[in-house]
Amino acid sequence: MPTIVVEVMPKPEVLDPQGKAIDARLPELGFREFSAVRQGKRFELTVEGEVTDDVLDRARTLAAELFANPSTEYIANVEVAK
Amino acid sequence: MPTIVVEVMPKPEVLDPQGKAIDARLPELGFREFSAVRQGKRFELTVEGEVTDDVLDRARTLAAELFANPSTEYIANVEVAK
Amino acid sequence: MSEPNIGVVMFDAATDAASVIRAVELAGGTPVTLHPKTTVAPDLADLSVVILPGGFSYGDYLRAGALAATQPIMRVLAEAVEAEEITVIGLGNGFQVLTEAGLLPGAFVANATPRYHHTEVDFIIANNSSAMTNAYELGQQVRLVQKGAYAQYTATAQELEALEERGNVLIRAKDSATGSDIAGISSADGLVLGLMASPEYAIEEGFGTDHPDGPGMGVDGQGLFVSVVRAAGAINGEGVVGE
Amino acid sequence: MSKEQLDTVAHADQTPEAEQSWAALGLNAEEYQRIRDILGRRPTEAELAMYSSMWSEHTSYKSSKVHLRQFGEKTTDEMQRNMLVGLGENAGVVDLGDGWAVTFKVESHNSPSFLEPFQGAATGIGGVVRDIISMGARPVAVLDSLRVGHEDHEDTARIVKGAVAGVGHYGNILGVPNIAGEISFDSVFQGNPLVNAGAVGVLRHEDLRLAQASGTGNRIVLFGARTGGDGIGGAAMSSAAFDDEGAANTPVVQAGDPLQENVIIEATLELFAKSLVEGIQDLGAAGIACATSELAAGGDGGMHIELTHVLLRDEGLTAGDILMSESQERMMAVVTPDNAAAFEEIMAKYGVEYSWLGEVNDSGRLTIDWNGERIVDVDPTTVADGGPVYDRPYARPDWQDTVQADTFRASTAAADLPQTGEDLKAAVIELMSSANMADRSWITSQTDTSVGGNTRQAAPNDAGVVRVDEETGMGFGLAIDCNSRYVYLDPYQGSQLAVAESYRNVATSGATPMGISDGLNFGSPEDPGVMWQFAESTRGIADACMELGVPVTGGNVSLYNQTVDTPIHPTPMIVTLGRYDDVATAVPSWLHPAFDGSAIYLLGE
Ligand SMILES: Nc1ncnc2c1ncn2[C@@H]1O[C@H](COP(=O)(O)OP(=O)(O)O)[C@@H](O)[C@H]1O
Repeated sequence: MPTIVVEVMPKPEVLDPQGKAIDARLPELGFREFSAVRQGKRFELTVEGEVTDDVLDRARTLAAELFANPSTEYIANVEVAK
Repeated sequence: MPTIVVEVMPKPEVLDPQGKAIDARLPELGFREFSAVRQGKRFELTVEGEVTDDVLDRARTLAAELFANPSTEYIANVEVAK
Repeated sequence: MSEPNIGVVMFDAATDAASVIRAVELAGGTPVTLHPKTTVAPDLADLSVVILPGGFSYGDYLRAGALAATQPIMRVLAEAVEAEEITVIGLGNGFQVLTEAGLLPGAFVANATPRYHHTEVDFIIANNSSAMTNAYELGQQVRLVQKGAYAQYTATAQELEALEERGNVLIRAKDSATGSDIAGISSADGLVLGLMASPEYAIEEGFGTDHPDGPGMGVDGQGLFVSVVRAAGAINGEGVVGE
Repeated sequence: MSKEQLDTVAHADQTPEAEQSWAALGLNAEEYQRIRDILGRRPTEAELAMYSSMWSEHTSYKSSKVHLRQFGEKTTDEMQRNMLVGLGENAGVVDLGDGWAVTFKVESHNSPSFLEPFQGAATGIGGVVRDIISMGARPVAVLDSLRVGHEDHEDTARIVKGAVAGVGHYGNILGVPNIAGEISFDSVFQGNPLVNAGAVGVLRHEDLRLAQASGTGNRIVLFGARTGGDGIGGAAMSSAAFDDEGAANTPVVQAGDPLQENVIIEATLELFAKSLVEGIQDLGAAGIACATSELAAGGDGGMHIELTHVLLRDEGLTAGDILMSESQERMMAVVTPDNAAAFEEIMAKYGVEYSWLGEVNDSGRLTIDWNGERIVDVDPTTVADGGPVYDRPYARPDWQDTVQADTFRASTAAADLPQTGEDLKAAVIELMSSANMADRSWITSQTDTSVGGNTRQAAPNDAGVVRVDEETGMGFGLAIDCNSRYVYLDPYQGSQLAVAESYRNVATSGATPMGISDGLNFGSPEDPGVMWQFAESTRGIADACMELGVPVTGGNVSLYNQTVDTPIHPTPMIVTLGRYDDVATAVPSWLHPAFDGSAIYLLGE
């Protein structure tokens, strides 16, 4: 069955204590290639049947209404999984 | 600066209580298009400089060592953000 | 004066609900439990104050308070607030539900040290003319339990400015593990209030917070429930925001 | 055995010589033969799965039973007088007076916690809480005891942070306060940490429920979470030592869903309050296999189950998988036909899924069908109680003398004893900042100690204290303790010391000790040296209890805790529960500023 992927990230201007905590550990673990980490969420929606434009739109609505808190997060991506 | 996206999902056979609880809300909220939801994580790594194959490999290593718990999660995706 | 009815919404896994009910009773109110699937306003007919208790509504899955915010009762409450018929107070997780439902500005993010913390915190009453602070002195220091993993309040610069300007920051934390000193706020009209703390665990001597008189002797949370009952009964009409 | 070819009872009858993977399921040749003798044929794959998990060390206590008997034998009538339910049930039940009773228990979750510390510890709390609910009690407190590797080892942080967070996560969402626990660091636990979780429940005498399926015609229902592939073979795995690679075979990690359990607790307590269930059993190790055989064995002895009625999370599971699955947050109940509708109403009210699986009968057999074909036909008592019992050889190991000879005085350390005040101060600071003595608030702040509103004392006190009766203030205090090194040095005396410490922590907090529960964590019973530790330790516990006049009300045994052939230090964790007429009389174990000016006395020699 097809899957729609919805991705949500903390807004750049909002504190991301989880990303920051990971950030702080990177040099200690020897990862100096990356200067910052941010942590968000990825949702996979299983679709019964075909993914029409309508269904994709519904996924966008769901993302906006439920998956992202608009005051701290934005929707980074909504797409049909490859 | 370029960004590498790392995505981690709960393994299909492992219970995902978060996804399950969201799932249970969908019909009442009027979203009947989606038959299942699973919730995972998305990380964004900021790279200083160019994203060479080596850097991408390091991101894969980081994902395996820190971002994904191999007993419950798998790495769904590692790629350079568009 | 009959004991005023206070609504308490019973979200799944709202683990503090039982203690909130007790606290309301001890403060002289009559708790009335409300089912989250309630869609009919008449259930609220004889209620002037409803409390959203804390805990882990719906496991805090997705985001703290997010799934509770989608429950049918939240729409009913929003409409009643809109009609200025009711005061809604969120304690702990209940505060998170209110921000998720858009009834209060701002949002909650992970604590500065991202993990669950259960600690006792000293708070300062910054405004004592609200439905949850009218029984306290201005500037009074109160010690309450504060808990949660996503208990750090955050809002945009404009929202913060507005809160401060209007005196809607009601309670401040002196030294909170969350990373934010804003603990209690209200909406501009004073009808929606939130407190990121659990006053219901400081209402009974011996089972309260630490106190100079001895371990567990702190009962500073009583004032909050007395304030709520007063607001509900309008015993103390003057100074209660939203009257 | 292919998935297409269902191994039915009829098929098993016709194919006596079929190869069966009994060894991979943790059975030995004699045990397999014993199953064949009991059945008079070879077992079906499903039956084999059932027997193997029910006869595993973890579930059957086959190596420990002979030693555990003395807990009953060394208990006098006088010691028993407050026991409403004794050894052998899910958990012991102690009378608190005024119609109140309390039940408490610790369970090990060691091997799952090594694989996945967060989920392992979380489901440890979830499992022991379901044990408590299935006695008819409301869970009012949880506790945990942890043994992890050396603080400087690179893997220790993973284990300790994961386990602490997992204990907190599950208990916090349940809304049950965490009131006691302990942790210690030692490299002997590096590859085999111990995560034991405990729970306490209170009930009115009339609400007591036991795991029994009686009453022909009564219906069997499974409610709570759906069944998935979680932890299949977990019971057999907890009875196998880890090899160098970690786990021998890695089952699907059981993930906990405390939200689901929170709802189940409320729904189950309402079932009890309305007297809608005749018997109930939580699903833990060996899942449905365990629950059906124990319920049937505890009752009139007959039960029929339609396995196809089980609600699944994963449609690809085989019948054997479904029988063995250790999916969390499930309960099985026996309901009279008259109460079925009322039962369904409560499930609907709480939004809990359920399915009717079958019924109690008087056949004396447990029969299980899958798609209309019989895959299990056994005498349930042979599964639940008919496993082998081993009186394993034991002997004091040679190295015990060496270990005991290595005393502090005999070592060169004596020469380095602090001489000056400065030295002493430095020594005290070094001691107090060592991993095993340092402040525990980074752990205790991750659990909710106050939820429920009845916590009189939690960390940093020696005993956690909870009020049971709001009117009178009556309540209980409890502590969990064990110094694994003492038990290693001398299992008999070390275990007595563990009982004494736990008892003391409760008694000095002002409670009257009423009973103890033990969590016995040891290495492989096939090692005579370990078996000697076990024999000595249980003897020590039983003797100490007799001396102190408190009964052992229940406990848990976890064996095979070792990496290759290095066993852990023997660790009998002892929980003592005591009663207060009024918890207001509880004595804290720290110097609160309010006590300034009080005199300090040292009692004892
Ligand atoms: N893993 C744990 N979970 C819950 N509570 C714990 C844990 N470890 C320690 N505690 C609590 O922290 C306090 C101090 O523990 P500990 O240092 O073991 O005390 P002591 O050495 O006096 O027995 C006690 O109240 C104990 O119950």
